[in-house]
Amino acid sequence: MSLDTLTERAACPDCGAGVDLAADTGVTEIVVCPGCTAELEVVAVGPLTLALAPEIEEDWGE
Amino acid sequence: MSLDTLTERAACPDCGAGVDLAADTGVTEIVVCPGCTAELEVVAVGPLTLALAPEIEEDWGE
Amino acid sequence: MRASILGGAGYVGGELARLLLGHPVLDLVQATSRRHTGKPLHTAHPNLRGTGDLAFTDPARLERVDVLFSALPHGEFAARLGELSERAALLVDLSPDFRLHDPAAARRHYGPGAVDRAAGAPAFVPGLPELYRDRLRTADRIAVPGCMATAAILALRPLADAGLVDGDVLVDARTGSSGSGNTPGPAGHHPERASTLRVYGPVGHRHEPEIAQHAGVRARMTVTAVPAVRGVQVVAQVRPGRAAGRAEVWDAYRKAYAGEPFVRLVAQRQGLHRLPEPRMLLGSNHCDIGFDLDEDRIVAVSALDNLVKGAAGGAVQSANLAAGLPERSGLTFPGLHPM
Amino acid sequence: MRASILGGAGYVGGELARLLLGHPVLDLVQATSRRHTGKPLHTAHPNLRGTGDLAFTDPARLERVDVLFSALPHGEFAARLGELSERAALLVDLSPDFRLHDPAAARRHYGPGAVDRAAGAPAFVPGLPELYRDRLRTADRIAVPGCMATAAILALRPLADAGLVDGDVLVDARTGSSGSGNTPGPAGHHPERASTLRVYGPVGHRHEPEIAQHAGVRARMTVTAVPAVRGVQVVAQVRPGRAAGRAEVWDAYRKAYAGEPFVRLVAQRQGLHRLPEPRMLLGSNHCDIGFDLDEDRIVAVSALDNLVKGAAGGAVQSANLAAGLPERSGLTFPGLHPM
Amino acid sequence: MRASILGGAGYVGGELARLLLGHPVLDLVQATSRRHTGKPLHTAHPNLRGTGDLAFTDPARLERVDVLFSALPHGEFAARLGELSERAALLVDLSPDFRLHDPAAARRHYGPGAVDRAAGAPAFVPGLPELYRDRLRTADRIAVPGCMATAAILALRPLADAGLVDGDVLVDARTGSSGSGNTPGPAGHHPERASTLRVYGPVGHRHEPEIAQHAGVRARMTVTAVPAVRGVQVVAQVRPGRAAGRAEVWDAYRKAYAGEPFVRLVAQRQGLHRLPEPRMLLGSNHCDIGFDLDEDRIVAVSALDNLVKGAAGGAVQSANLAAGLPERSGLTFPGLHPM
Amino acid sequence: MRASILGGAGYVGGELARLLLGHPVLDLVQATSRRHTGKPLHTAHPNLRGTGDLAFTDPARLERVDVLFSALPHGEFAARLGELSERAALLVDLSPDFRLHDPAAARRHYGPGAVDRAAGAPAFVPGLPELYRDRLRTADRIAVPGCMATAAILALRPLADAGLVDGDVLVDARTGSSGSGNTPGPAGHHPERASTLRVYGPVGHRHEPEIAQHAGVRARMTVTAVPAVRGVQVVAQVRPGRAAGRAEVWDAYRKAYAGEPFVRLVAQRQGLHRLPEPRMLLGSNHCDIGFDLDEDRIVAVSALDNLVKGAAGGAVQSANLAAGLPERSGLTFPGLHPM
Ligand SMILES: NC(=O)c1ccc[n+]([C@@H]2O[C@H](COP(=O)([O-])OP(=O)(O)OC[C@H]3O[C@@H](n4cnc5c(N)ncnc54)[C@H](OP(=O)(O)O)[C@@H]3O)[C@@H](O)[C@H]2O)c1
Ligand SMILES: NC(=O)c1ccc[n+]([C@@H]2O[C@H](COP(=O)([O-])OP(=O)(O)OC[C@H]3O[C@@H](n4cnc5c(N)ncnc54)[C@H](OP(=O)(O)O)[C@@H]3O)[C@@H](O)[C@H]2O)c1
Ligand SMILES: NC(=O)c1ccc[n+]([C@@H]2O[C@H](COP(=O)([O-])OP(=O)(O)OC[C@H]3O[C@@H](n4cnc5c(N)ncnc54)[C@H](OP(=O)(O)O)[C@@H]3O)[C@@H](O)[C@H]2O)c1
Ligand SMILES: NC(=O)c1ccc[n+]([C@@H]2O[C@H](COP(=O)([O-])OP(=O)(O)OC[C@H]3O[C@@H](n4cnc5c(N)ncnc54)[C@H](OP(=O)(O)O)[C@@H]3O)[C@@H](O)[C@H]2O)c1
Ligand SMILES: [Zn+2]
Ligand SMILES: [Zn+2]
Repeated sequence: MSLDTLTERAACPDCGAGVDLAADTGVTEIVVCPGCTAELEVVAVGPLTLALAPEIEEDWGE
Repeated sequence: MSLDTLTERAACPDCGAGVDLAADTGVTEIVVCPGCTAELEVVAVGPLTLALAPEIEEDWGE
Repeated sequence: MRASILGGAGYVGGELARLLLGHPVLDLVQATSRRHTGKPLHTAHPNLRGTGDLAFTDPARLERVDVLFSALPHGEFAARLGELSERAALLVDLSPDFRLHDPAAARRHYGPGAVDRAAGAPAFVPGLPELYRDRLRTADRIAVPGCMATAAILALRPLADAGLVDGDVLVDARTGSSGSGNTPGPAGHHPERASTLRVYGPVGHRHEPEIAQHAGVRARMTVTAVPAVRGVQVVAQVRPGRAAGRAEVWDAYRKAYAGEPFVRLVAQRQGLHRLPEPRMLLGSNHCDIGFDLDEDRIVAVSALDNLVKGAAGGAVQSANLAAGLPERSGLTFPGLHPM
Repeated sequence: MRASILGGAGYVGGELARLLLGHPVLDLVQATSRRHTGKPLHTAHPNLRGTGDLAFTDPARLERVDVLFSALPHGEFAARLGELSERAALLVDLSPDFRLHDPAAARRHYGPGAVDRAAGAPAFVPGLPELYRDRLRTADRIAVPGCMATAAILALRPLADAGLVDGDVLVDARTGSSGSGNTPGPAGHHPERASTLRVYGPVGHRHEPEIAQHAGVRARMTVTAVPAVRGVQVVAQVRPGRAAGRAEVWDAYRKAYAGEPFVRLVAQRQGLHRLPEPRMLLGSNHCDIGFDLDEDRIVAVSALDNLVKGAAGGAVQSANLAAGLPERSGLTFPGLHPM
Repeated sequence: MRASILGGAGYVGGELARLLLGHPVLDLVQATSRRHTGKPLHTAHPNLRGTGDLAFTDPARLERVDVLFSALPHGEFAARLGELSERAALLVDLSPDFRLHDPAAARRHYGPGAVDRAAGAPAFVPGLPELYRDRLRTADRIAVPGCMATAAILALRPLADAGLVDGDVLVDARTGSSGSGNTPGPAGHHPERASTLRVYGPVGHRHEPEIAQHAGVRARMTVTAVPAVRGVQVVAQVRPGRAAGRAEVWDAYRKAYAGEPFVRLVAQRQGLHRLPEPRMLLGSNHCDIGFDLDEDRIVAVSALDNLVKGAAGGAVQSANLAAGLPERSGLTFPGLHPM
Repeated sequence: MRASILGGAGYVGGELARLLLGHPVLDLVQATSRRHTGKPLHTAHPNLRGTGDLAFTDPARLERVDVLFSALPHGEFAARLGELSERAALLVDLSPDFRLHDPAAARRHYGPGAVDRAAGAPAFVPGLPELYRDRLRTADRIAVPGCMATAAILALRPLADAGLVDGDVLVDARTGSSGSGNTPGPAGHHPERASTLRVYGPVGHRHEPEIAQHAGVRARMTVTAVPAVRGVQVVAQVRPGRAAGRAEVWDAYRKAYAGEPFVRLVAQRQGLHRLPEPRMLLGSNHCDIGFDLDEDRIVAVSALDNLVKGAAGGAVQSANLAAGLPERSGLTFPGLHPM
């Protein structure tokens, strides 16, 4: 993302890092947190709110 | 071994490559064949004769 | 006596089949599979080739038997409980359905549907003969605890009974891939799983409430998938809360397990085999238990085969008791070494 | 120079990414994935965490580059060939699509759709620098041979050239699980695959015609899945048809591979490491080749990493040649020991 | 009946101990070890913890028994034969000492000292019930064939008997690390051995003359150490010399092995388990045998556990016959899956 | 610049050789071995075949160099320190000789001879750039910490600095077999080691004082040998002593390791690769660090290759700093996946 694009900042719900997003980002878009590389979903705009992206439920063990 | 040293050439008993040895090489010396990297023992001089170096007998499997 | 297996094509089902086909009294008459209906058992379990003519049955066609073992994914046994009760005098469930009594824990780990099952759980005797032998002798419904839970409970309960557990216990559990059953998926894909040390359950594992329920201690588990197919090992870090010597800990375990046919104490200070590990237990119904300690910490270690003592073997041992048979019937294989 | 990877989330794609991210001249600008579009490369390839900011691209959004590597399941590259030709000056395909010239063999192993591809195959230079270095220097389309085929061809071609192959050759190939790609399935499920010696291709393997095409010998293959993630080993049983001594076989190989940057001859008669095996080649672009013999039989052995010399490494080596770069560029990792 | 084990602390000795401790008729009364004299069996064999009070005996203190099993390194049994003959009515040797009848072959593979042993070999009945059942019923001296030899002989003999072997047979054998016994050394050091595919016997293996002697074919072996502890697999490449169909090969094997308690035919064309592999045979006395073929080649595959059917199990099976016991006594463990 | 390796035929020595042969500035001029004097490097390190003509040197014939790396068993470097100081401007020791400052701890873990070495230890800068980068830039003597200690220190120090460690820390360490070097023995014999989960250090491990010295926390270690050749994983159980959220722990680690070339933070809540594990780090100089937590417990996990970041890589990274070279020189290999 180029620095002169109009951006808005939201906090990563996992690691607290600031995530910069284009001001026209829409709900359901997926972004990757630069702090922890979590996949985040935009769940609301005005103000921008992020949540951990839902994952296809796999049994990851046991 | 520098090229201007006086050398004698013997054949590797395994791969047939020529092995160059200093003319003063003595019996029981160990050299490595440049062709196959076998460890060779000088078993005779005049003419130079090489044999596969004896190995501590290990059970290499089974 | 006639016995059947519901979920006979799974990994636990296959181990039940192996044990029942070698059992001196219980006769395996049916093993169900939807995928393999009509095909011989060795289609799913190649080790059983040559053990007889049995073919898989449609799960809808269960005949009446003396003992029915159920090895279905969680929720399925509970959903069919009414019907299954008609099919057998003794029901032995290996799923988590009727293990937990605490509805909050059940909901947390298995979802809202598990709350009702928690209400039904007290009707099931836990399939853990070391703790509930007397109740098992008269049981008609048995729920076998989880594999890691079994290993942890057997290691911790004697310490708790001896007053040697102060506060939470940290339970480090290591598990092979067969613990996840036979459905392929990304986590079990060989190139990803073969050399893994995947800490897939760093906090909050669902066997924690089972340990609390049976050992009376609060276990904080961390679970790691290790490069093995079978086997569970538990390393429990216990603070005794007071000075405790080796002899006292030995006493606690000996008192708990004197005469137990399937618990062995392994706490040597010499040689290669000082503490329990699963590899020489594969196929065997033993749970090995040992420990070491320093001035204010007991490190308790236990190991078992998740498919045997942690599932099918524990189920057969429990069923033997309920059926009035010698407890070791069908369970005498000692394990292999080297392995 | 700009390079891209089609099929960047697969096992071959990941290895291409590793090599290109470390390449002194080729710059990785895109790697495609449908499943992971928009996510960082390390989502699929955890070793690449920290190597940069690249995220996977939708395969429909390929930009124009100098070199396009394609690592798709068979049939997919051919289906998109027209379009892809516009995307890059140099196309390097790692699938079987344009390997086989013989339409009958292509049909037999890859179905009727492969017949047309066989017709197009001569436009692709085989990505095997040891045999086709000069043609590769001017290539604009390259088709990299299969991993087992590469190992067998490099072991057999010098013997054939020296007149030391009489009749059919028996090729016993052993392969790790990464050779089957990253899609989970029953054959690759860890509990089934971990300790296997599965002879899954006793006769009629599809790499046979590749070996015939490049080594000029009729190979009769038997393929076994062995307990490994990476690595291929080939043991070829050759009848020389006449008395042949060690020195003569050494000469044949030395003549063929003098100066080759990625072929090493390993035929020792002492020590632990007498003949090639894959474990010390993992990650390296070497193919090790060796042999032993008795009075009327040569046993030739070769080994490589299926994802490197048998795929991504062979592709980069070939692309280096086509792009006029030093052949070893990006390929200097020597492998690890112990492993 | 009373039985003893000479070399009871080795890997074969441990497996004999496991089988005899579970045997319904043979009672293990002594197992010798020089290193562990006086210590319990589980010092060397941790799986046997809890099976009783037996401790290792000094090999000089053998009591008289009905059956003596000897599992010593080669040469040692022969050296003590006179003395040992006094110790037991039935001697069962698991070493190579009295296997080979051909003095030239014996010398070539075991040194000059083996020539005399070859002269004594005919007094020993080969411990291979599938071929020598009748002779075993009256035997007082038994020599059990080698593990790879057993696997190869059982795969090849029926083909030879059916006239389906033309010329030499190529025998590719794969073996786990327990085949080398329990003495540490560089070849068996874990970092070197763990991931190996070491072709340590490319030509001239010492099991070749055993195969010739019992199967009547000239076997040309290549042996590879594979990443496994237990298990042997043999892949034999046979030219039938004439057109042969699947049915004819099936017939040859069925005729040979109908009713055999420990040979199973595994030659499926569907599913994951088409041909024999060792992992589901570990601990079991089975030898699985299967094949596939094309127009002029039969690929025969067999598998067994080197320590059971390839050693201790074959010995007990043979001793059962010689002692007039049911052949399967003590040998009913079917193996595990998954593994 | 000229560099040498003392103990060049060991596992750490071999890894040093690999790194130096690929280093852009440091030239490997000698590697010593008593067993292999005069033989090419690949006799001990088969991966290095083809990397040049270097042969092992007698350790008595060390030439003067710029940097001398010493990888001898403990005690040996200290015994030769006077002489070695004449041989090189920069000495980098990988043994435990000059790691511990506390004489009591040194005596407890390495015997009475270690007390004097503890007195000399402050003259050595710890080879841990993440903590001592500035001191390393001017160092002439470097002592590289132990492999498990490195993994634990890097995981714990940031938590300690952030005031998130209350009381003792339980450190569960898992290690591959290469950590014990290349001398064969019973514990490393493949049949015993291959499938082990041997808790060989339940209490009192000698890396505990190293952790205390560098991380400022009291670590209580339990060490398990796991089925792997390379790799160390540490799972540390920390009580923060107060409420701590994910973001706070993230901050602690990010603050500590921002810009670190070889530390990666891996603490995902999705996908297969959530926490560090060694397999994708083999050959790489990374230490991956991650964590999860619940209300009153932080589970910190770290992983590295014991022979690279835990030994040879850490040594080269430190030497790069001391020699004024770019810190990543010779250390760019990223690791492999799948593995
Ligand atoms: N694996 C262990 O170590 C272990 C240990 C202790 C307890 N357990 C518990 O034991 C149970 C079985 O585990 P597992 O590992 O054997 O699993 P598994 O290998 O996945 O086998 C479960 C079998 O149940 C059958 N099945 C699934 N859904 C069914 C349905 N709705 N109706 C009828 N049959 C159905 C399937 O066979 P078809 O599709 O062919 O019908 C499947 O093979 C689980 O509840 C598990 O939690 C497992
Ligand atoms: N594995 C080896 O050892 C090896 C060696 C030599 C040659 N090869 C050849 O290399 C090719 C790739 O093998 P692999 O082992 O890397 O397979 P893989 O792991 O299955 O990866 C293939 C990748 O291609 C993508 N893909 C699949 N279908 C696609 C489509 N229709 N359009 C676009 N992308 C598609 C998939 O990613 P998304 O689903 O995320 O898009 C997938 O990850 C095959 O042709 C194989 O024969 C493999
Ligand atoms: N391993 C296999 O798969 C296999 C298969 C078929 C046949 N075999 C044959 O079976 C025999 C035993 O093999 P193994 O693998 O069990 O070997 P092993 O593990 O090395 O055991 C041999 C045992 O014999 C004892 N021993 C050695 N020399 C002796 C002597 N001079 N006098 C008395 N005892 C002695 C040793 O115990 P102490 O030092 O404690 O006395 C040792 O533990 C060999 O002849 C082998 O060829 C092995
Ligand atoms: N392995 C690891 O993961 C690791 C990690 C961190 C630190 N370390 C430390 O690094 C050092 C080396 O470990 P390693 O695993 O590489 O051990 P190793 O494989 O046993 O190698 C040590 C080498 O030193 C040589 N050597 C032994 N004694 C000697 C002497 N008196 N004089 C000269 N050379 C001698 C031996 O070679 P020759 O017999 O051929 O001379 C041997 O190969 C140890 O201090 C260890 O604690 C190891
Ligand atoms: Zn974040
Ligand atoms: Zn040579």
